[in-house]
Amino acid sequence: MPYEVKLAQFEGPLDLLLHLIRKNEVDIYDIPIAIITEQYMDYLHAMEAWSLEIASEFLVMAATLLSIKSRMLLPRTRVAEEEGEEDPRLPLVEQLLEYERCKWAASQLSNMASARAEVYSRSPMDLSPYRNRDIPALDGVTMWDLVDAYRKLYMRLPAAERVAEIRGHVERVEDVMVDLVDKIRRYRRIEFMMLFQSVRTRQSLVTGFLAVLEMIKDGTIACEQSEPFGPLELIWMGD
Amino acid sequence: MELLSALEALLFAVGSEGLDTKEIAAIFDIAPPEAASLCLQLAEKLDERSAGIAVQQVADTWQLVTRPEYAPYLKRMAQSPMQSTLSNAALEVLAIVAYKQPITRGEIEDIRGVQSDRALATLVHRQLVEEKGRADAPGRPILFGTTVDFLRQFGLKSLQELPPLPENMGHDDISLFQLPTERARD
Amino acid sequence: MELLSALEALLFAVGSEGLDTKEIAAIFDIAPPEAASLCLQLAEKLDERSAGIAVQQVADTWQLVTRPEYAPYLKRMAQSPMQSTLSNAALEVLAIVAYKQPITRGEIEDIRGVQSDRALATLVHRQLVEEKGRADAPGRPILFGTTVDFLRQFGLKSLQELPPLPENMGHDDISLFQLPTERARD
Repeated sequence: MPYEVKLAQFEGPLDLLLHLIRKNEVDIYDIPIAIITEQYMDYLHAMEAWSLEIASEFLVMAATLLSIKSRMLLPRTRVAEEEGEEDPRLPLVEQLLEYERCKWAASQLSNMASARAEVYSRSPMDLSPYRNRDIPALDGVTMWDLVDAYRKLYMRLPAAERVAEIRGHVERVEDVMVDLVDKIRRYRRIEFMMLFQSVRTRQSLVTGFLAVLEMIKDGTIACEQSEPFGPLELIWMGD
Repeated sequence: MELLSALEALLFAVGSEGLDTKEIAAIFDIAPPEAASLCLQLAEKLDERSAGIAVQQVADTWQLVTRPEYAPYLKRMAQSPMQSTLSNAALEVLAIVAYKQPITRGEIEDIRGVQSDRALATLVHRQLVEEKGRADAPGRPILFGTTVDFLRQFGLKSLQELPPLPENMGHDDISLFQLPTERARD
Repeated sequence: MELLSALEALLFAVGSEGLDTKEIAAIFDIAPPEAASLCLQLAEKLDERSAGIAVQQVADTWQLVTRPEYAPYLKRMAQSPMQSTLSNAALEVLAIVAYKQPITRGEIEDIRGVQSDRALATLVHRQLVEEKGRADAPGRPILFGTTVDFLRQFGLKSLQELPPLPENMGHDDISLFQLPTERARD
């Protein structure tokens, strides 16, 4: 297994991409998109094989990479070239550079924190012996300010510590596939867009799309398009 | 000499609790008589340079203290007009102490997620919070509780009069996901 | 100079609470710039005699701390000011907030490419990051910025002390596409 245990260590798709770019020693301004996409997909498959949950952001990036790859394959017309059409990789490169700066800054902060941890202070001395007996009464601070302070403290607690864990937005392709199998078998034949009518986020749409691709690949369903740019129809192939 | 400076750092950080000769010897991995002589050397060094602080020996314990001649400045500082309100940090710590007493500083910091020694010191200075013995835990940390002054300032007859904490602390927004039984728990 | 020693005594007494320039000026009855210069003198004096302690400035507050080189001895007995380390995710979010504040959660997530609500919640809880109003955008999302505690915990005098972000992250070697003038800039 070439991926070892590092799989889960990536902070996100950008982190994984930067890792691949570094590992392949390629130019970040001229990413060999086919190679990097292939390796990226390998990682996702490896994660699946290791039953690691793949956050939807990784899938969105997969879709982005595939789209860039397909656009790079399109023959560039002379007109487009003359008009200085943007390299489809450019937005991704800019995002990667920005994220790389963020990682650099994070490591700087980490160093500063460790330096700070080497420095100790001391608790303030009890100065009451130096003080006159009279301590001014609290002004305008009531019992309810105390309760309110407690409430605000509670609000500040990370949600994870407040309630049972809620994993938002983590959708696995397999789980979506199970849903889709149910639906498509019921309808036998259904338009792609109808299937995803209720989907609200781009991530879920991408996950759903990947699930459909997976099902076409294993022959559970077939896909038909009667005319160019016409609606895609998914057809149940099982019994 | 490096050990002298290290000793100064140690005595500074332990604060008013001080360190006894044996503890110092253990930290530096030297014999106790050597540790004691190190403390005396530091005392001398601080005297020589007429520092603001001095080494004080009480029984077998060593600690750093401010030099008596600077007491007038400390007095001035202690008496500089105290604000009649509490900072948010102090209020938060006071709320925790009031509802969870007796409680150690470490436990307060666990709840708040941040260092709380300064806020706690303010509350002790204001005599709203005081030491209530020591916890039966490693290091025997100090337990804090509220004072009689606290009750007076907040117009309470007793701690029983503290308003009960609201059942669900203002996170209605996420309560959809809570089961009724879970809600009842807090 | 007597004031220097008095200042040392004062800073020793307040410990982690620290004193700001104005407070010191008031206690000594001098002008704030003089107070600040006094603090710097004390810092120098402690450096010269390689004391175990040093003067540290955070925002406008002065305090005494131990010198980092004695950390190994202190680790044996004291609690470090940085209680627990932050996760990589939290550090990344903190870095973005520190450099790009004020910033919304959405903008943070755009840069990182992943959901960041948890990491952000941790930072808010640890009072390294706080709300700084709302953006003038649809939905009026919350703007986040760093706190004074952030400066304190990371030993910074001000945000200006953050190391400047590198323009291009070591990709010089492949700058075929960069014009010479562009290269000269960094």
